[in-house]
Amino acid sequence: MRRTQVQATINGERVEFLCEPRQSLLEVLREELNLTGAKEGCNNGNCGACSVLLNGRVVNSCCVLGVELEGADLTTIEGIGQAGSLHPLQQTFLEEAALQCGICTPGFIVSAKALLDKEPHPDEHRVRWWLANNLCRCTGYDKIVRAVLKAADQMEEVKPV
Amino acid sequence: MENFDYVAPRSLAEAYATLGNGRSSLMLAGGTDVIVQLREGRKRCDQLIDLKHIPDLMTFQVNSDGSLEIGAAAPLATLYENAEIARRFPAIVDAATIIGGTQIQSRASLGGNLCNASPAADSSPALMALGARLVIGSSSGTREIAVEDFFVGPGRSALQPGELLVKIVVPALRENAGAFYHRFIPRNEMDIAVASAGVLLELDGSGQITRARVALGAVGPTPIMVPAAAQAVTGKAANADTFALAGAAAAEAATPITDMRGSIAQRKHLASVLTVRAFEGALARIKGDS
Amino acid sequence: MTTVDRPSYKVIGTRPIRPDGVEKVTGQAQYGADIRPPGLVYGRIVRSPHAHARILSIDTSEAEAMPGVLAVVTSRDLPTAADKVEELGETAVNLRELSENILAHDKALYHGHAVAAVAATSSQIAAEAVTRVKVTYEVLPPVLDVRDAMRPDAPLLNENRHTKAMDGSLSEKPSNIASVVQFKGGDVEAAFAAADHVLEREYSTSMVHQGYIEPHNSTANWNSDGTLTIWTSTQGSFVVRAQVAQVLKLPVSRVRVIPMEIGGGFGGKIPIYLDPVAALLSKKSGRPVQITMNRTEVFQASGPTSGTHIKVKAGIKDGKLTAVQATLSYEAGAYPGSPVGAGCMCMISPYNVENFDLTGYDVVVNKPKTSAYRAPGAPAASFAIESLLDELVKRTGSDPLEFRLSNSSRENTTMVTGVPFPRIGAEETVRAALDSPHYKSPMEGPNRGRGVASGFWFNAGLQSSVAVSVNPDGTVNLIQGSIDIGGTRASLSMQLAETLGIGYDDIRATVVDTDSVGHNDVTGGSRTTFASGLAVHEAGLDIQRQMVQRASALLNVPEDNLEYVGAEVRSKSDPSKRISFTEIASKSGQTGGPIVGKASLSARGVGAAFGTHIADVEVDPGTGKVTVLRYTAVQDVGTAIHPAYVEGQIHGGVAQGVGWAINEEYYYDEQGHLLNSSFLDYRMPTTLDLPMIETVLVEVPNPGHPYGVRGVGEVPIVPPLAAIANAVADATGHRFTVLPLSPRRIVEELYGL
Amino acid sequence: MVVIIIPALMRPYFDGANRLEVEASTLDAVLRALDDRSPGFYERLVEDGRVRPELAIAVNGEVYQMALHERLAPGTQLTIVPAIGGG
Repeated sequence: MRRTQVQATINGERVEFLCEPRQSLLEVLREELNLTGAKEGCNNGNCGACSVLLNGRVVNSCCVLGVELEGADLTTIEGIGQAGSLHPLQQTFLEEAALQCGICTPGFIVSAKALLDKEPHPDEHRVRWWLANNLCRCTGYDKIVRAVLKAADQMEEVKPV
Repeated sequence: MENFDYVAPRSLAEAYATLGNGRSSLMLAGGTDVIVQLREGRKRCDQLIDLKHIPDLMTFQVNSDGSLEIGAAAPLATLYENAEIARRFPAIVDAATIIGGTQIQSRASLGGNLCNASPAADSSPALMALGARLVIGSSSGTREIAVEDFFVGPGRSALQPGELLVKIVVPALRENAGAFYHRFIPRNEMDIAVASAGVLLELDGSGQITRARVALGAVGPTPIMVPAAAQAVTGKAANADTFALAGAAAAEAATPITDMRGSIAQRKHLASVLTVRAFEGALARIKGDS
Repeated sequence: MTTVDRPSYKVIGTRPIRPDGVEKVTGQAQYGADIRPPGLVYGRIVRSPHAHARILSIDTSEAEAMPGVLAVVTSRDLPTAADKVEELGETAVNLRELSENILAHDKALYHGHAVAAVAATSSQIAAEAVTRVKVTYEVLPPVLDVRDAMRPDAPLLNENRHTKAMDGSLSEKPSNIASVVQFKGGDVEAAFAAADHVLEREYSTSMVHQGYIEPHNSTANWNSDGTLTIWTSTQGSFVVRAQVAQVLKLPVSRVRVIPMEIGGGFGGKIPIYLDPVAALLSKKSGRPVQITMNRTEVFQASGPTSGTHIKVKAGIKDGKLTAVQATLSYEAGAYPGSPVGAGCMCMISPYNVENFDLTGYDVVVNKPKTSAYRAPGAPAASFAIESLLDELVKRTGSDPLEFRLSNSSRENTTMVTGVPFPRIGAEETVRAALDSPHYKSPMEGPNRGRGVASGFWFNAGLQSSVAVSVNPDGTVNLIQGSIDIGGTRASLSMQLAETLGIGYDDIRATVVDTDSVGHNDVTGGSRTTFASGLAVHEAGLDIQRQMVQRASALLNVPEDNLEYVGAEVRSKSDPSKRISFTEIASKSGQTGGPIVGKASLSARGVGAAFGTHIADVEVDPGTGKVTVLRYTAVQDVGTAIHPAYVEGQIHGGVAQGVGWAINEEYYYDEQGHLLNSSFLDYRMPTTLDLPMIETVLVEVPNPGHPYGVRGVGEVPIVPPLAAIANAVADATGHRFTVLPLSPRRIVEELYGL
Repeated sequence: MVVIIIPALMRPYFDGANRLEVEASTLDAVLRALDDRSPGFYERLVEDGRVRPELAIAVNGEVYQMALHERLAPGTQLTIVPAIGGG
């Protein structure tokens, strides 16, 4: 089996791993690197549960090959916040009850982070447009959209004037 | 998925050399189609050539004559985030912002969308209406063809072995001209076009239509130009009655199939509705209403 | 929020953060596919490409010879299952049919039916090995639609199946109609004859899927001591254990099921599909085996809910709904068991109707065996009756909500089963809908319309066990065996905190495996907050009693002079003699040992749920696309323990109902191939397809629960189908009777295409 | 005395009666009493020592897995209904 050596920065750390060219980034994260926060919901780019930030842009990791990571900078849900130092989005998802089963939650938080990193003041429609590639079947999106808008407000408040 | 080699050339020359090495190749730009096709066994290859490390394919520029050159693998998001493209070529933004969702647009490219050669691809009717041309390269040089001549059948393009799509050249819109692309999908995101229409509209000073181009998607084995719809409106006033003529011609020209995404009757009906609305959208752009 | 007779609570009604929340927002929570035992290998299922075919032979030799392939199994590896029915928790299962659905024996009955399975050292090799298992089929004509399947000349799925009546008698001729039920009261013919308005219509709905985002998965390890460990995503770990033990003929005590976090279920993760297969592969390979379905497999071969055909006739006299007659035919899928009985029983429950005659047919077709889906059977029945009533009431000139108010079921109204309702909040939901800002707002603009509909669901009780241990520092561990699918660790902790008078944060709730707590039925039927809540309350009372005993020794006050109030025990006669919960806890070692409260029960006192919804839509006259402009869901929730998650349940039910109404459907070709088995083409609502969903929580406490809890999760999916259809009728002037109200159907009907 | 409501499809066994009163303190005893009035009825409802799984017995309006030998309070109302599954 031909395995390629790949070097990348994942969640701020230099990482080296071996993978086959046919392995998706999602497979590599889950099966090789034990980063299981990105979830497989559809494996063809239609649900967003496997969202990660590749060089700052949100992508479906099921539609990226592991070998494409060479030299890249990757952020997964595991790199966004931890207990005790949650990202504002993680905090507002909890406060607003924006998750029920929680399987889509990492994808939503990663995707929403990409939005807020780029546009600190999205309106409701913009949030919905941005998150339209993330499916949730439990919440009807109501509380998710509210949590993202609330996080945007909070991040604005804590910014130095 | 069957295994394959991954190759990431750094220049076009290197890419052409790899293409010519006798092994079966597929191109990897955004990967949002090809990776899924490989996984599902719908395509196979000996080598997958990653085009994203070739600078020529990843950039775009507005030329001094106002035309736009887009590297075939440039991600859609980089296009629609560009203020100049948004101002000068809103019809490209129309297409680029609806191909997949945010995650897809971070990676997918116009070139990839064209080369996948789906009859329902969103970029095709938009670029066809705009009169875009494609620059195709190989180790023996380059050739240029009109976008509408690029599609041979469902999933099949005019690319020959050893060739790859290098860039898309979109001519500048004239004064008093506007273009508009839209599609119909049952949801508001995450669907393949049931039918789609792209329109270019040019008016003279009195508001008469001097030229039009009409392209339809998902109503035949390839996206199609509808010259009859353009002829039906040329020389007439840009109003609802005129646009209805184009709509009727579009429905007439459509040769759709019935599948899980739509029926023949629905698609012919939509060809008319979407063509009329695309004209209205183009007219609104000329008037500066949107 | 409308609140009726609600006591004041300290914790109940607040909105604390759920105990499992941080793990879930940081990606640390372990779902079924996240578990990686050492030595893990990967399993994959070989599936039938045909909807109906006899399996002539299966040649596994080529697959077995592949490097990296460790095991291949077929139905020959399953013990022979008896053709008998077992009660396994909430629903009964025919073991033989269960076994055949897990791995087809002699016939494949639907596209995607499992036929064999492989295990290999990587998921890539397993996927390749699947293509090397050679199955020879004799392809048979499929039957795909419920009405076609009921015709006397229809191809039979099972030549030995006869229609079973409620009294157990069987039809003479074999049939695809597996069973028939009937509910009858009064005299419908006389009532129709006397009615002012009578209308009859036929309605159809398509097979739809629950659409949970997490695919089914199972990881099994056949241990060297002959015991079996299974890690899986399920709504009921004990039901998985019971079914696996039955199918594999193992003693129940030798099977341990460890429930992982579950990524949605809605009823679809009650049956077992993968667990026995992973177990057999593990037994053969000597390695832990993980199988995960891909999305296509989930659509093809898990358990969606029935497509239906419903004929219904209703009569109104002097503004009263006097008679309803209906025939409901539900697709069961490949094996019997559609929810048609529940459909019949729910259909007219919102109304006080004297004369009724409802007949239900459970019909097998060459589609996957249906399983439960949120209020199983009720949404389609409700779509039919609520659409018909909308049309009928318009003829009387009444307001549709005023009509519902004057015909509403109330306490002591008799259901079609002959049983009277206890205290219910049906009319309260209608009244709140009438009073809502939404209903009072004008409906303006072209191509726009408003629709309303009501709905009912029973809710379930069933069995729950919990254990509560008090730690020396005064904190508490709540051990639950019912699966937490969307916040029950929070809702149970809150009820325990209320019972014990302690803080919510002092309680840590954990869902444990089947070896670690008594039996719990599935998290389904909207039962867990209610029934496990009852168990938690009882366990809390058990702790109160023990606290009083311990305090008696510590305070030197007789027990009968002590009472448990707040988080302390104090003397009734001398309130200065008191001792706190924490202090008693800290001294438990000196007063008799650990304090552990327990409760195991079969819950009684279920409170039924009613909802009334209002939908505003706009229909694009050119494309037929329906846009939901505004949506309000009013529901009697008993007591909202954690209002945010109650709202969330309502939001989710509405979202699924709107999807069912507008775009979702199983799309088969004539050969019975499922063509839209992806999230791209099975069109569930995205963020852009729904507005914010307004909720009105009406609280009519359930007298059968100490805190008034009613199940809330299921009923919100019942009204949306008709609410949307009625709104579309209002917007277009055209009555659509077939779901989904897809743009295709709307333009084709509106323009006669 | 326990009241049992007979579903439409079973009324022919009891001369069309839709409710019957019997003196019994368990479901098993109720069904045996019905069997006395309509011989063979018990076997129609009970299989392998339990109520046929396609059926359920509602006790005072509440549908649950009614065990044959659980005690019934006097005045209990029983109803034979199809089994229901929840999501």
